[in-house]
Amino acid sequence: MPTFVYMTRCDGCGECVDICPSDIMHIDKTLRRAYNIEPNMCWECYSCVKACPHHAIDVRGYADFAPLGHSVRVIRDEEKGTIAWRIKFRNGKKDMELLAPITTKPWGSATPDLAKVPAPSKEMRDSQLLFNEPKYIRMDDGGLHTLQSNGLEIKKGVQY
Amino acid sequence: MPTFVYMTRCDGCGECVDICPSDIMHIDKTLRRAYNIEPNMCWECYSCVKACPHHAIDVRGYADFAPLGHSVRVIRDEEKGTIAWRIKFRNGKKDMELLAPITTKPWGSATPDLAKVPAPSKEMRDSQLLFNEPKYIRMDDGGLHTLQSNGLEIKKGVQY
Amino acid sequence: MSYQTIIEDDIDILVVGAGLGGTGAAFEARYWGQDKKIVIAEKANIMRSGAVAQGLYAINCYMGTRFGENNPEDHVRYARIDLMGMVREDLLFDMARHVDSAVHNFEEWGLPIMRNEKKGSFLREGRWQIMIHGESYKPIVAEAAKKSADKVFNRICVTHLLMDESKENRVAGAVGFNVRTGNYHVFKSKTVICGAGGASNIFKPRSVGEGAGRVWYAPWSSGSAYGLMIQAGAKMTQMENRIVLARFKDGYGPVGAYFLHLKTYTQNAYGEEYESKWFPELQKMVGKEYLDPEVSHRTHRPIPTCLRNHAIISEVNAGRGPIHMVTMEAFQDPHLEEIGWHNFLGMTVGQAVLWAATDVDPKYENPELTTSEPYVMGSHATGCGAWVSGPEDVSPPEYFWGYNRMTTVEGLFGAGDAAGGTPHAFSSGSFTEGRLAAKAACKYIDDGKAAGIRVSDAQINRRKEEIYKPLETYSVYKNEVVAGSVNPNFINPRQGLDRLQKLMDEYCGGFGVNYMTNDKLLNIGLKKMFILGQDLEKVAASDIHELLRAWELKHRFLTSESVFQHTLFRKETRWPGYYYRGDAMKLDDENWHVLTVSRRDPKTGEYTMEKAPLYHLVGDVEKAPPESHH
Amino acid sequence: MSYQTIIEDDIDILVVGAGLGGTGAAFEARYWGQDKKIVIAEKANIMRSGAVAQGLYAINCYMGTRFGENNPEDHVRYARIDLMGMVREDLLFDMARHVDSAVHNFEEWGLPIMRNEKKGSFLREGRWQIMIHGESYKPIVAEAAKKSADKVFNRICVTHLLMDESKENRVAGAVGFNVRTGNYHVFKSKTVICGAGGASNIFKPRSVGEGAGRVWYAPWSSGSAYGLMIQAGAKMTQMENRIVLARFKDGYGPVGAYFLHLKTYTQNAYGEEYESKWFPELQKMVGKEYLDPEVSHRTHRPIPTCLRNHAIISEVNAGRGPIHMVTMEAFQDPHLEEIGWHNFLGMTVGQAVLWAATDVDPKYENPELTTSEPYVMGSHATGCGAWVSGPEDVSPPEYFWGYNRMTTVEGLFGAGDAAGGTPHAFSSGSFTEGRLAAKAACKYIDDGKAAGIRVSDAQINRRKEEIYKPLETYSVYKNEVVAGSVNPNFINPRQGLDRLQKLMDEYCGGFGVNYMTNDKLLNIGLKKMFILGQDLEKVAASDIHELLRAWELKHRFLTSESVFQHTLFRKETRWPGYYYRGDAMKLDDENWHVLTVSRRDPKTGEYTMEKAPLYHLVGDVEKAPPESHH
Ligand SMILES: Cc1cc2c(cc1C)N(S(=O)(=O)O)[C@@H]1C(=O)NC(=O)N=C1N2C[C@H](O)[C@H](O)[C@H](O)COP(=O)(O)OP(=O)(O)OC[C@H]1O[C@@H](n2cnc3c(N)ncnc32)[C@H](O)[C@@H]1O
Ligand SMILES: Cc1cc2c(cc1C)N(S(=O)(=O)O)[C@@H]1C(=O)NC(=O)N=C1N2C[C@H](O)[C@H](O)[C@H](O)COP(=O)(O)OP(=O)(O)OC[C@H]1O[C@@H](n2cnc3c(N)ncnc32)[C@H](O)[C@@H]1O
Ligand SMILES: Nc1ncnc2c1ncn2[C@@H]1O[C@H](COP(=O)(O)O)[C@@H](O)[C@H]1O
Ligand SMILES: Nc1ncnc2c1ncn2[C@@H]1O[C@H](COP(=O)(O)O)[C@@H](O)[C@H]1O
Ligand SMILES: Nc1ncnc2c1ncn2[C@@H]1O[C@H](COP(=O)(O)O)[C@@H](O)[C@H]1O
Ligand code: SF4
Ligand code: SF4
Ligand code: SF4
Ligand code: SF4
Ligand code: NA
Repeated sequence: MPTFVYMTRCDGCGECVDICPSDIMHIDKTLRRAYNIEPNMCWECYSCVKACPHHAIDVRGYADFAPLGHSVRVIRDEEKGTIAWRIKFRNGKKDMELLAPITTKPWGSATPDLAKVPAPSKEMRDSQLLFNEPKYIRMDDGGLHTLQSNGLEIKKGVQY
Repeated sequence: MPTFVYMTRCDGCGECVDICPSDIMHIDKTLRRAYNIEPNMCWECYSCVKACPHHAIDVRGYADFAPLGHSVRVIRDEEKGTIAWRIKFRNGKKDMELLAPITTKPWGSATPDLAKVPAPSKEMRDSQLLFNEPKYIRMDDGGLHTLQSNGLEIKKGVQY
Repeated sequence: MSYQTIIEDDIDILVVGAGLGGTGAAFEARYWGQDKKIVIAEKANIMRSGAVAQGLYAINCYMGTRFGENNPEDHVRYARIDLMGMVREDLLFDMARHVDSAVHNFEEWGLPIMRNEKKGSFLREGRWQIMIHGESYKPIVAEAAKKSADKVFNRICVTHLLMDESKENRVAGAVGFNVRTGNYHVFKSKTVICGAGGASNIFKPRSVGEGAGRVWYAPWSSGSAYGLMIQAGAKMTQMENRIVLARFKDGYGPVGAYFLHLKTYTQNAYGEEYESKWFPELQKMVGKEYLDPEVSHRTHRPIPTCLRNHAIISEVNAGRGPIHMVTMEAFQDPHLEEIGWHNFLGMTVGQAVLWAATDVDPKYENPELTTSEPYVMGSHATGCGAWVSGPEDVSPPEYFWGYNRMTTVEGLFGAGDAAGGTPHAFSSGSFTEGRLAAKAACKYIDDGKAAGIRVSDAQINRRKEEIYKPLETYSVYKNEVVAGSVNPNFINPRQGLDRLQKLMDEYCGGFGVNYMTNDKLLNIGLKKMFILGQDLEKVAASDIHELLRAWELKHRFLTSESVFQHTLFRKETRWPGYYYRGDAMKLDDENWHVLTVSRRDPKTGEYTMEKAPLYHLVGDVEKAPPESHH
Repeated sequence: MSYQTIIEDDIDILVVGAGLGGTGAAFEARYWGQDKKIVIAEKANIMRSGAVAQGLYAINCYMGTRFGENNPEDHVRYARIDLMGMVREDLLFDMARHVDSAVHNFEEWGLPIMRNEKKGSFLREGRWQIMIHGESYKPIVAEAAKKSADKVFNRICVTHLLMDESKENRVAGAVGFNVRTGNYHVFKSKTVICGAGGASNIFKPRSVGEGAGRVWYAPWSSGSAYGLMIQAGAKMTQMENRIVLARFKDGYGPVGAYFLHLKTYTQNAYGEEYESKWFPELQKMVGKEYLDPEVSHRTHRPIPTCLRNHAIISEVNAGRGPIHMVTMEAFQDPHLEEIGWHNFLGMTVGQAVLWAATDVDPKYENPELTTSEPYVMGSHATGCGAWVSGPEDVSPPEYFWGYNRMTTVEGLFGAGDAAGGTPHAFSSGSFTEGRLAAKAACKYIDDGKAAGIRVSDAQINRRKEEIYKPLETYSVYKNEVVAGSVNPNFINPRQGLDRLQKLMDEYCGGFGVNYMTNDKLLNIGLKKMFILGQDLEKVAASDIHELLRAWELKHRFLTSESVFQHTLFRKETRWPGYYYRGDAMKLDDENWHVLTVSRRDPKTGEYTMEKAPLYHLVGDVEKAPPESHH
């Protein structure tokens, strides 16, 4: 399902070019609009589709196994924190709308700035702990799991 | 081993376009010279190579299995009635020249004009014979082979 | 769509596709129809068109009756066992009794045939094959055809046959377009001899990318013979009998001369003979009647080609590949070494290129073999093609309806790959079949069978619209998207071909699934074919060249659908090594000692399948086996 | 070649490739190196780069120690049996004891993780997997990394690591070019954490044409992690351990949620259970220690992924394909049906597109499964990657050289797919490995190990020339021919990739040969690889985009060569269902209960192979198997 770009919707803003992980959305020099320069390297990841402010990009299933006449469209909304899909079957018998959350927090608000958290102590540095540990590791069992804490031994060779 | 055309040798005469069985030698509109428009439909049949009056066409092995650096060149000469090949290995260790006849007669001289040979008799028409038969069929055995002449019978079903 | 319509009228014999069969037909037609109008419509240029475009280094069907070598019935026996019994022996016998005269004509026209200096006979490669310097095989036979024809239309891709509107099921000519000018060509003709050849590129090839051109059969073998005839409602036979070739890896250079003349042989990766190991089990699968290595060893009975494939496939699957051709012995003889190279230069130059590119010198290294993707054709060790009438003096009633090599559509004849049930015809036999068809076509006309043919302008215009639709589709929709090859409204011919090949490979027994299929896979595949058929209505062509590819694709599609239907119908594994029906892994003579015959209803597209009886004309054992011929 | 050289100096931590491993590294580095200079060099845009670009619907590695679900050692045991014993248990244990904290961080950042309402714990898909609404998984972790990094260089294709010239075998940064501007970027750094990911597109894909993009792992997974590290002389481990995935046919949609959460199951074309049938014979091949269906039935011990593949492959080869996933039962529940679709939309949209296009409604039809072409990566059910040091408190001496996740090149660390011997890390484990590497890298610097690094202009300039050579090659030779893609002086990146894939498929056990190889095939393949390596010196790029493809190809090539060497070295069939060594069709614990370790000499290109001891840290049987988790 490589992407294609509707001529009348694209304004050449370049958002798709900016995001495509495969570097295959390029701006046509003459038309000043985007298109997929290498469909056989398109993963149908929809990154560009989701990013296009004009909904100018759509996909049609890979010609070597997907017949024409289907549709899978999407609206991703960071403000609402949702993604809305619509799947239409080729034979018209199925038309599904599916909605999912993409985040539980206002977009981008909840990642910490580690330059500003209290610096780790020497003890922590010498331990096996990482940031925010032991917060989420089950400490009531006696600290970070180690060979010793878990009664383990490491042995060489065939051991089943 | 799809074909390619050396820029400096081609004069755009179109002989290759005229002969290619795959319809893939085309003249570039701007350069007015020939090139292979669809290498993955090239059979490396050398028809164009043999036909080019300027030896402007060469081949390089299909990139998906043939390394670069070899050469198989040819000169076909209808007047001499010969074809001369030269095969050079990639590693330079083998360099072969091979010559073969392409005809035993002055080119094009020996095919009959059947509009002008004596018309077949009614008897011939009613027989199973073709033109120039029984000339080359072994008649001393009693005419064209038939079931009867060869003591054969045709039987239905499983017969080993 | 400003293309002109060019009508060629009053044709008696229209030859569609002038390969080996078509040139034979055009040539011979003039003899029996000295006043008749004979026209050739050819997709490429007849001087280098068809499977023999680059030449051949051997003529693989020659009896040598003149030199006392073989009788036609010997060849029938050979072809029959090689095809596991499933052949039209009437057609084979007929071809075999005439084939030598074709070969002797070729020699007269200048084709350099090698001689056995001692015997004075032609130099044998094997029992049936003779060696030639055949680089110009095709131009030589084309010259002959050209002299016989009133007109040769090169670069006409014939897309459809015209049908008579006054009598059901009678042919009336053909239509197509000129691949250079784009013009629409209408050929109104009393008879049509279809020589449009077999089909490559139907199953996914082992090669990828650029190398996809390096198919065994020519990439331009578009299955048009089948596509045209199926579309017209002609019955087809043995379309399940696709062929898999054991060939030099990647280059697909032929092995016949190596095996038979150079006396090279194969071994597995570990230098071991492997073939015999697989035979006991295989014998259980197919029966002793078809595989009896001991008898084969003692007599001239060959081990069927498919069964030799089976041994290769099995050995490779068992992890002891690659299979090597042992050339290092033969190639120590400089004369044999030269023959080994000439053999490729004469018919598969690409193999020479490949060895040069990969530094494979077969004198010091045993090259690899492989088994190819399957091909659909009817003149090598396989007999796909139209269900045609045999000759009056040989054929039983079920095989005879008046005119030799006439299909079940009146006035429509087939030769070479187009004619079914006649394997091992090869180049010479195909040419011969063309000649037989031409004589019969003249007779058909002379008998008044073509009287009163009517073709309406409506039919002509409907076809025209159909033909150019891919160009129309392209121009209507191309600007909906910015650029590139992805469009929601159409597919291009390459995309369609990719889909077809993948589908055939996966569901119909291609190399990618070890040639395995079964009823379930076939039924899924047929469903997908149905949808692909609908998408082919939306195939788009950006120019005339792509229009050519579009129609080739449509012909390949029709061929493939027929292969599917036939493969599903024959519920047995008749040719292990060509393909396997996983749900019926044995040869089953009780139910399937028959020929399969299909018809696609041109109006509905529905298939009807039937079994046709198998007639045998010779016993299993030769009366007086001739001496060794090499 | 008028591209600017842009030098970024004084970097402490350079993260090459910010996928899941790289974002984990960049994020965590800031904590342990609050004053350090942390820089990301990323080929694409970190917001949507790497394997998780389109999202994930599950986090496949989560212990749930917080909810009393699993202990790290349980996961070690799981990964070990799944990989037929061949894992780095020190690394696995270390990853497992930290992974939960990564997941809980994700939740804190806004990643919607589903909850088991009853238990209050995360909703389990299977014992190790939890379900998420992960469409924005990648942008969320990228935000975290971005906040930690001093600079993020998007669209830098890193081509080589820089090496210190004052001390042998010490890293000094990396170089690459900007895929937009073409500029040459030099990153001088004390440490490099390589998170450049695994490799798709190394073996010939089942798909053809356009569909070649529909690989399981992302098409942009260019094996750069391996290419960069191998080139620098880092030791690699388990590179033979490529993975074959059982997936929904064509779309390659994941099956985990279907099997584990939706409780769908498989059957053959005839509706039969087929798996158990193949186990007795398979048990003889691998030993009861690795396959004991009875024990697996009774306990939590899984049937190894490769062995499940083996059953599919065998059943299909036996002619009873296709294998179907029985969805028709589960999908009657509308809630489960919705999950089934969401599962694709969250991580493999193409599968949804395919079903919509082919009218496959899994509620009324059981879709087909297939086994994929092989992939080379190190975080799914496979452990390819660099030979890295383990953590101080767990690793035995052979596995420990001072800094966690440091490769055998000083200052060069690996995480995620880059680190070998740690399968079943998945997204969360890869992120965790990045964190571990970052902490260790900070320590390495703080310990003064990076002192006195020297990089000459000569090194920088030599790499620059090397990097742009494909553009140069193109401009020198393009006008020698009229037009088109065929040139006698160079190949383009696609042509090179086609060659590589075909070669890997045919000689190294791809799908096209049923995953079969042997010593002979591998040795032939290596010869062909050597020549391909020479041709890659002649790869040409017509523009910057093609230059990107050229370098991806070179990285894939280096990865592939390593796979060849490793596969040849391990003379046993350790993972039937991933690949078979035809010359050693059994698992051989006597000789091969070891990890394979290779090093490519950066100067000569020669490979050295060695066996490394295998240490186990947990017994085979769980002490107190937890309750069922679904
Ligand atoms: C490709 C190939 C073929 C052979 C071999 C090796 C190789 C590598 N070998 S070995 O393997 O054993 O080595 C042989 C050999 O050595 N000796 C031999 O006698 N025959 C061999 N063949 C087989 C013969 O070639 C074959 O039997 C005959 O050519 C069959 O003759 P025919 O059925 O006429 O097919 P054709 O391909 O020659 O001609 C078809 C023509 O139709 C044209 N055409 C097609 N579609 C058309 C359309 N839509 N409209 C108009 N024209 C349209 C074509 O252009 C062509 O002219
Ligand atoms: C593709 C895919 C992956 C998964 C799954 C399904 C599918 C369809 N499944 S399921 O199958 O089980 O369904 C998983 C799942 O559901 N749950 C899960 O946790 N993980 C799954 N994975 C696995 C994980 O994704 C995987 O384990 C991790 O992503 C591995 O992380 P890492 O090793 O960091 O690789 P990466 O691909 O994320 O990142 C690589 C980065 O490097 C960049 N890069 C590459 N080359 C570079 C170069 N030369 N220069 C500069 N940068 C350069 C890349 O752009 C990228 O950013
Ligand atoms: N129900 C829907 N769910 C998800 N996306 C939709 C839906 N309807 C429309 N879209 C998106 O909205 C954009 C405009 O849609 P349309 O107007 O249908 O072309 C397209 O990019 C679609 O992706
Ligand atoms: N091993 C073999 N034994 C007998 N006949 C063969 C063998 N190989 C090829 N032939 C025949 O030689 C001719 C050319 O073969 P090929 O080159 O394989 O198409 C055909 O008639 C084949 O049937
Ligand atoms: N049949 C199965 N039995 C056990 N675990 C499975 C099965 N299928 C998938 N998994 C696991 O589920 C997760 C996701 O699987 P997949 O979607 O196949 O990548 C991985 O952890 C797999 O190992
Ligand atoms: S993001 Fe949309 S509008 Fe912008 S260039 Fe791409 S396709 Fe055009
Ligand atoms: S779908 Fe993904 S790979 Fe394809 S063009 Fe869009 S962003 Fe690129
Ligand atoms: S035949 Fe030769 S000179 Fe003439 S157009 Fe072709 S390549 Fe050019
Ligand atoms: S080698 Fe043959 S197929 Fe290829 S371009 Fe020349 S004539 Fe055409
Ligand atoms: Na790993």
